[in-house]
Amino acid sequence: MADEKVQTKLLDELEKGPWPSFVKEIKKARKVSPVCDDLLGQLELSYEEKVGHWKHGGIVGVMGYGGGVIGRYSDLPEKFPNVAHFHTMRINQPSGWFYTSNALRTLCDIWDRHGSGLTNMHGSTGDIVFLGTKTDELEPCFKELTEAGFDLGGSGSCMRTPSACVGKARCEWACYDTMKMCNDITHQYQDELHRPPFPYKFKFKFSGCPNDCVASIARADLSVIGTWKDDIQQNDAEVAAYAAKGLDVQDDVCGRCPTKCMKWDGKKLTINNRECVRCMHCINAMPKALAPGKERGATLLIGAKAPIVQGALLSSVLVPFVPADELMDTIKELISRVWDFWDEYGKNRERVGELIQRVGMGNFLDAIGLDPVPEMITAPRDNPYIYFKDEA
Amino acid sequence: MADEKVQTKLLDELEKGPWPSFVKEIKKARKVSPVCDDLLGQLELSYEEKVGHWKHGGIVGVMGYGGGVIGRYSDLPEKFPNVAHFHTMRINQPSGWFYTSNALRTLCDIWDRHGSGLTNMHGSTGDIVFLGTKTDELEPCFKELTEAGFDLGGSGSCMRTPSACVGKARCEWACYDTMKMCNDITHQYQDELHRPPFPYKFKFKFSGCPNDCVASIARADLSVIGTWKDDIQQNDAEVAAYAAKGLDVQDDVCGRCPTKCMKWDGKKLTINNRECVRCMHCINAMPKALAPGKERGATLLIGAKAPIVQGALLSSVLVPFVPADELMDTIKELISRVWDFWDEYGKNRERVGELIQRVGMGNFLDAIGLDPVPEMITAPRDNPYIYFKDEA
Amino acid sequence: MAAEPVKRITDIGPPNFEKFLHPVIKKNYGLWKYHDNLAPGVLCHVAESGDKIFTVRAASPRLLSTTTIRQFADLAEKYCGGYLRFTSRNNVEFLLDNQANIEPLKKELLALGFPVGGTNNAISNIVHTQGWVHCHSSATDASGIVKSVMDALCDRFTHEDLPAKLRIALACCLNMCGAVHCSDIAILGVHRKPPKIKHDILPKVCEVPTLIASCPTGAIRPATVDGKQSVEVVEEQCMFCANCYTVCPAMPLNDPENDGISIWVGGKVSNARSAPKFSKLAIPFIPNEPPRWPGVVDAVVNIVEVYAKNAKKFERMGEWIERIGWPKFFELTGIPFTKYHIDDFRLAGTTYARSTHIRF
Amino acid sequence: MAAEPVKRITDIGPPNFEKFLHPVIKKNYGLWKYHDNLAPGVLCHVAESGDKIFTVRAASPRLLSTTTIRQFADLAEKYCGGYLRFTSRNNVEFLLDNQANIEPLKKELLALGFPVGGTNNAISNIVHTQGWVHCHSSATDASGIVKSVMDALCDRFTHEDLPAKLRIALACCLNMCGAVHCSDIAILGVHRKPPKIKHDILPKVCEVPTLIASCPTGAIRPATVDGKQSVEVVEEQCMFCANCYTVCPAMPLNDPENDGISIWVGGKVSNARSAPKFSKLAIPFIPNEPPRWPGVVDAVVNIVEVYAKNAKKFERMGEWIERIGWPKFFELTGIPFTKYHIDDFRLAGTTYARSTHIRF
Ligand code: SRM
Ligand code: SRM
Ligand code: SRM
Ligand code: SRM
Ligand code: SF4
Ligand code: SF4
Ligand code: SF4
Ligand code: SF4
Ligand code: SF4
Ligand code: SF4
Ligand code: SF4
Ligand code: SF4
Repeated sequence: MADEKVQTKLLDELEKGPWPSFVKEIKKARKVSPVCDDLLGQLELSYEEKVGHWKHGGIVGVMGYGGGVIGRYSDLPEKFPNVAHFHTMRINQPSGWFYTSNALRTLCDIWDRHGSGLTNMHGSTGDIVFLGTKTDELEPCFKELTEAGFDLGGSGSCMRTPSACVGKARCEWACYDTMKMCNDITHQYQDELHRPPFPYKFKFKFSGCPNDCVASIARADLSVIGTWKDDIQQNDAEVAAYAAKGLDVQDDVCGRCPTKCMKWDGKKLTINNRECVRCMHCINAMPKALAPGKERGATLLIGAKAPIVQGALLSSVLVPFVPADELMDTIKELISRVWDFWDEYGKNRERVGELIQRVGMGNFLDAIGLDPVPEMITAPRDNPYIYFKDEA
Repeated sequence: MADEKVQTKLLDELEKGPWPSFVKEIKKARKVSPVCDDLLGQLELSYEEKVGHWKHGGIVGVMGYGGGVIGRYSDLPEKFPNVAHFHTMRINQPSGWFYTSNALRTLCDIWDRHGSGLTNMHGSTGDIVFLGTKTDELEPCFKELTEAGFDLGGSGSCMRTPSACVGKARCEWACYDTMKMCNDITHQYQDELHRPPFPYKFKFKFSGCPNDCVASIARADLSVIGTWKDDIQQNDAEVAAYAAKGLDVQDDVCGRCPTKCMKWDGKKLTINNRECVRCMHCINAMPKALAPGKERGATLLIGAKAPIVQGALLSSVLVPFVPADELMDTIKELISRVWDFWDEYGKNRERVGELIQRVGMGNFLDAIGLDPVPEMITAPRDNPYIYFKDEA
Repeated sequence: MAAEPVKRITDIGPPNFEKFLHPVIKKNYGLWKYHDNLAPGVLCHVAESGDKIFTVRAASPRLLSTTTIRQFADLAEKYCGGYLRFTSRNNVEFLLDNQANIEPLKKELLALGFPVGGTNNAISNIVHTQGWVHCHSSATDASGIVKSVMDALCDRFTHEDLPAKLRIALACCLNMCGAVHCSDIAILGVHRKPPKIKHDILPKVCEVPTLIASCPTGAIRPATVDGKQSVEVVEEQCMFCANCYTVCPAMPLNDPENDGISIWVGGKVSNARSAPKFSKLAIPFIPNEPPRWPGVVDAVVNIVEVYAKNAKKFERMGEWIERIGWPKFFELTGIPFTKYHIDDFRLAGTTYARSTHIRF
Repeated sequence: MAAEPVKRITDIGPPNFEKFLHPVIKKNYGLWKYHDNLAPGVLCHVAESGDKIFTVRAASPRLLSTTTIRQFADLAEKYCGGYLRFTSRNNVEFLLDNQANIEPLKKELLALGFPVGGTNNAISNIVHTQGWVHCHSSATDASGIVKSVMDALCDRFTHEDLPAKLRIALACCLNMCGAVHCSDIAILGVHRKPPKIKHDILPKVCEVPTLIASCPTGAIRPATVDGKQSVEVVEEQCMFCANCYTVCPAMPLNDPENDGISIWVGGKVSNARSAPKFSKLAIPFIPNEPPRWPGVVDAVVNIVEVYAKNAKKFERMGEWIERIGWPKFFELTGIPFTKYHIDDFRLAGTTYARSTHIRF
């Protein structure tokens, strides 16, 4: 039903208002591809019936890859034949989502030739999402993409497309080079990205400091979050300038420090750096006056995931501090041990965070050969159920 | 082996030092009863061998009661015949552990006639513990006790001996009459105390204020903790006097208030009572200057217990506030519903706190007919697994 | 055939980001000193060298046509030497070395319908998912709700006057593709009816043992229906998570009248001040009300406004609620507290109030 | 026979406390105004009426002979009109209306070997349990350890110069009869070997299904041994809780060389300042060393002294540790951190450090 004049009475309501409209976007793409009409038609129907009209996925992909494409089929193929197939392709974004206008045009041109003309910039894992194409367009589209220097991202039980905050490219607080690390790790593990080898998905996210602008602690199986070991860099004149401009240094900076390790006497700020937990608050509040220390690196945390099945997890501390220049080697070394253990002991559809909960952090550390340190926990056990071993 | 000259080389070490010695106590009781020699003998053996010598209990008691006596037998009856039986009797203490010298003497006389002459003043549930007698002394001892106005406490799957802090008898902070409440509840439920009717034990403890001097929140299935609803009573002159005497009102009082709802300008203390969580700290720090408000009552909390089996529990809020004069009726009404539900649904050896965890607080509240209020929780659920019911 | 695989390019990974960096960024990479917020949506980063890079951030519906992407490319060429990026919350950022270009660029963006803002203590873009546009699993739409909510909150995007950052996320089912579980406000699609089992296709399309194992509450049991091997669901044990549907297409939960939306509040990701937190249930259920979703919009706006009025400076939603206490949150927002708010899953006991710290 | 039950007195409950109250207490019941700490172990409560009641608190070994109780009665008669009480931590309190009697009473108490103290910021009596004196279940003794530890800490009982109250408790097995799970310092008897099953008596004395159900980790399985129905224990799954032994005498865990003591810290009961807290593992294992238990004594004294030196005023053990962080606690006390400290039971995940808040 490639009818240009598809009725979208309900969806039209979503063209109103100040926020940019996805309905307008779909309508704009009509001139690229007739599938947009059927998409609008089916979506309008969903809006009328209050129910989706997509079928449970099917396995489609490009040759030799086990992921990167999400198969999708309409449950009303007769009514909306152009979206009978409506697969998405996940294209691995460049680190930090930086582009030139040329690169974007190249992507647009490829997609106009092979797909709906609709995208997500970007998917929540970080990929460029090409939204909607047919099975037989996958391979030709992939060919053009790789020729233009782009490759697919992940889906299924593989390493998923890593992502990174803007980091050193435009942020004064980056404690290691997030974008390079993201790029290098992605290249390092191309096989794991494209050919699902694991019990389930595995995500990396790289944030340059504890502000965690890619939400890595909530959404990555391995969260790499920049931090520092020495003292906060402090410029007293600039502190005074903030105070002069009206910042309430006592209440809004010192008063909100989680460890209350700062003192402000009205003139001079004193930080007890041994008590500081590197939360970033004071630095965020006075970016001209304070900055992370010079001995920089990252904390490695493991195991975040969404709630299905046993409840959501945030990542937890695996290595409190790795100096920036040892980061790549340390991650490579550790991740191979983690993946080995997970491969061997992980159940089907068990994320690494769930595995750790199941076998216990202590056993997990034994298995990957890491010494326990108190930084890994908020408090020691409060139950007396200790599995004493003979060595004890 | 009633040898007066039993060798206690190791135990003798425990007669040294400034702290009162339990070994001296046992030796003092030798003149009361020969069992003390065998007790010393067996204990010395335990000290040599580093292992206890008591057998797993057996059911003994007084006629018509299902509890109040803990059966105990030596595993070396030939060697220590006088402690072949060595049962303890739990005698229900008077509220607040108040005695006259006469009452104590009466108890001592009875126990010297029927037992070892050894006691615990008191057991950790609160009972007077008569430590060590033979099966055939139980009934005569019980007879003398009841004639003297004393009765047994609890053991087994019954209501256990309730206990109370000193409360209004000697504490200015008591927000309800703990000792009377303890006494009245104990008398109210004599049957439940003496004839185990439940899936497991059930403990009441009564504290007059949030300082919780009987550890009720950690050790009682129903914890009744005094609190108040209106403003803290404040005497500004006395606050100033504390400051003058050197108390750092800013750091040590205001600075340690959990909600930071107090302001001290060097002269006047201002409390934002709507933010106050009745923690007692400021009152504890300045007892002459501050006191709980006048609208007094208690918070009811439910479910504390030791770790076996699923981990220790602290009691959790069941009713945020019950005015002091409604307390007895409210407890009676609620407890009958709680016990009914527990009787019906509790598994064998399942404390009420564990039952609530198993069925869910929401269902438990439904069952006992109490409306959910946000004071019952520290935060709403963070998992999306909601058992929607049709009424929703 | 034999030659094919050799020529085919695979496993090249993403293009190296370096070739997409603005020259000022390349030169000052890792050498930034501080930044300033020049206006809502406008940042200025200053390098040790004294160089400056200006950023103009504009809203994006995320679902973008190639037409619009080319418009962004045009603007980048006109004002930014062709350099631009997208953010982790799907906004588009134009990178300028010439401060004078900021205003003209902003003007063109606004004319094209792309508000500038989202920085500092604004409400930034809503991180969201596919909904009825692409996913089979959704209990609600995604883009339409986002559009409706952000229409109502657009001023909060173009102004930075909230007490702190406020992050909203949406996921259309419990799989939660997005940071929904750690957002200041999370909008989450939920089912309320157990799977309607398609006994006819089930044995063909699903492995029964895997299906049974998939249920976190053990609600699924083997059963023989019309002589065929299938399963049954113990309805009282089902909490509508749809994990069974994820592993087995014969277990759909969709239900037009019973699907809808729940609202969660107080989560955060950053380590600033307090540790990261999960979002907690505020409103268990709002019906699906396309096309403009008034129930959800009102609920979100109400929470935002109550927060804006009551929180102190630098207090994120969750930090504010922890300060005032959840009873007060329910009181101030007028949201009713129900038994659904009380956790009954695996860690439920850890949320029971185990102290007498109560405000009256 | 028929007459017997009528005459027999039962269910009379405890005597009413009122008849044991000092006249000054009776008169001012519920009318107290404030209190003063006159000296360690000496309290003065002042009533609205101006009346005063003085309290002298003395240490007790809890295990008391009737001889000693009669001595207390004598003293009470001599100085207190016969009125005395015991506290929730098993100290004895003499109640006086005549301030002049305080010193003579103290002198007599000291002469008899009962130190006066335990009030205010002192270490009060150790709440403890039966140990080898009366319980079959114990992994260690109780009274002997209490005596040894309090000998070493007696000055902390008779002085009030700690930052805050410090409560020590001891339980001789995991049943934890006492507030061990919520104490500033807890001394806990532990086993380290699985039950040694007495197959010969097991079928006679235990119900196998109940026994199997009693194990929290599911380590117990039915087994046939020498043709008889019995059970076996999967040793790797046993964490030595002894719950099986509680329900079945044929499952003893006692083992002279492998039983011993663990030390737990930072718990509290009161709601003052922070909410009540559980004690957390500090030292997984110290061997049983009768008669003077030097390992336990040293460990406890060390923790007390480090706390005394480092905590701020009004900071309980757990509040101090939370302020400085657990890594610092282990560093300052010199206690090694091991994998045993990391929880692996039901709520283990809630103790993993899920933020980057780290001190270096
Ligand atoms: C496209 C995307 C949503 C979006 O609109 O942005 C997406 C879409 C789907 N996700 Fe997701 N997930 C997407 C990011 C996420 C994230 C966020 C992230 O990666 O930062 C999460 C939460 C973090 C995490 O991994 O836990 C996420 C957690 C899930 C889950 C739950 C996994 C879990 O362990 O709890 C599932 C269910 C599953 O894997 O079976 C899932 C499954 C799915 C499936 C494949 C549906 C399914 O059941 O098979 C969805 C396909 C939708 C479609 O038709 O296009 N998706 N998914 C995101 C990927 C785009 C990209 O590559 O950039
Ligand atoms: C005597 C006493 C210890 C003491 O020296 O003070 C004691 C002694 C025993 N307790 Fe207890 N408990 C005593 C107070 C407690 C307390 C503290 C309290 O009541 O405030 C607790 C922790 C709070 C609680 O109830 O959870 C306590 C938690 C246990 C448990 C674990 C119960 C649980 O649900 O986790 C058991 C095991 C059981 O019930 O099977 C237990 C079992 C026992 C047994 C009966 C041993 C057994 O397995 O059968 C002990 C008998 C020892 C003996 O031979 O004399 N005892 N028990 C206390 C009772 C004296 C009294 O009546 O005043
Ligand atoms: C561009 C971006 C990174 C990127 O690689 O794309 C970014 C960039 C900056 N973030 Fe961010 N953050 C970005 C997503 C995030 C996220 C992730 C998210 O929202 O999903 C977080 C965690 C949010 C959370 O906690 O839920 C995040 C938490 C922060 C914080 C901590 C705020 C707090 O008080 O909790 C700061 C510090 C501040 O704002 O004071 C920060 C500060 C900054 C600074 C000021 C850093 C700098 O010096 O350049 C940047 C400008 C912020 C602004 O908007 O005013 N950024 N920032 C992301 C912009 C998203 C957007 O379009 O709005
Ligand atoms: C006599 C006794 C009640 C009784 O009915 O027996 C009692 C009596 C008083 N307590 Fe208590 N408490 C008594 C056990 C407790 C307990 C229970 C326990 O230790 O097992 C607690 C909870 C302990 C915990 O949190 O682990 C307790 C926590 C408090 C607190 C809160 C301390 C804190 O900062 O956490 C106060 C307030 C204070 O001391 O500032 C307090 C204050 C008081 C006051 C000052 C109340 C008053 O105005 O009379 C009494 C004199 C205290 C003193 O020792 O200086 N009482 N007090 C108990 C004496 C036990 C002993 O012999 O040492
Ligand atoms: S995570 Fe830190 S380093 Fe990265 S962009 Fe955000 S503030 Fe900058
Ligand atoms: S970074 Fe955070 S913890 Fe450290 S001094 Fe600043 S506000 Fe305090
Ligand atoms: S709990 Fe409160 S009322 Fe009772 S004795 Fe302790 S301080 Fe006094
Ligand atoms: S009682 Fe506690 S919460 Fe209330 S004002 Fe005093 S210190 Fe603050
Ligand atoms: S949240 Fe659920 S419905 Fe939405 S895209 Fe993810 S899997 Fe699909
Ligand atoms: S929806 Fe979830 S709880 Fe219900 S049957 Fe399916 S898997 Fe089980
Ligand atoms: S703690 Fe254990 S060993 Fe000690 S008295 Fe209680 S049950 Fe017996
Ligand atoms: S000691 Fe505990 S864990 Fe070990 S077998 Fe017995 S009940 Fe199970």
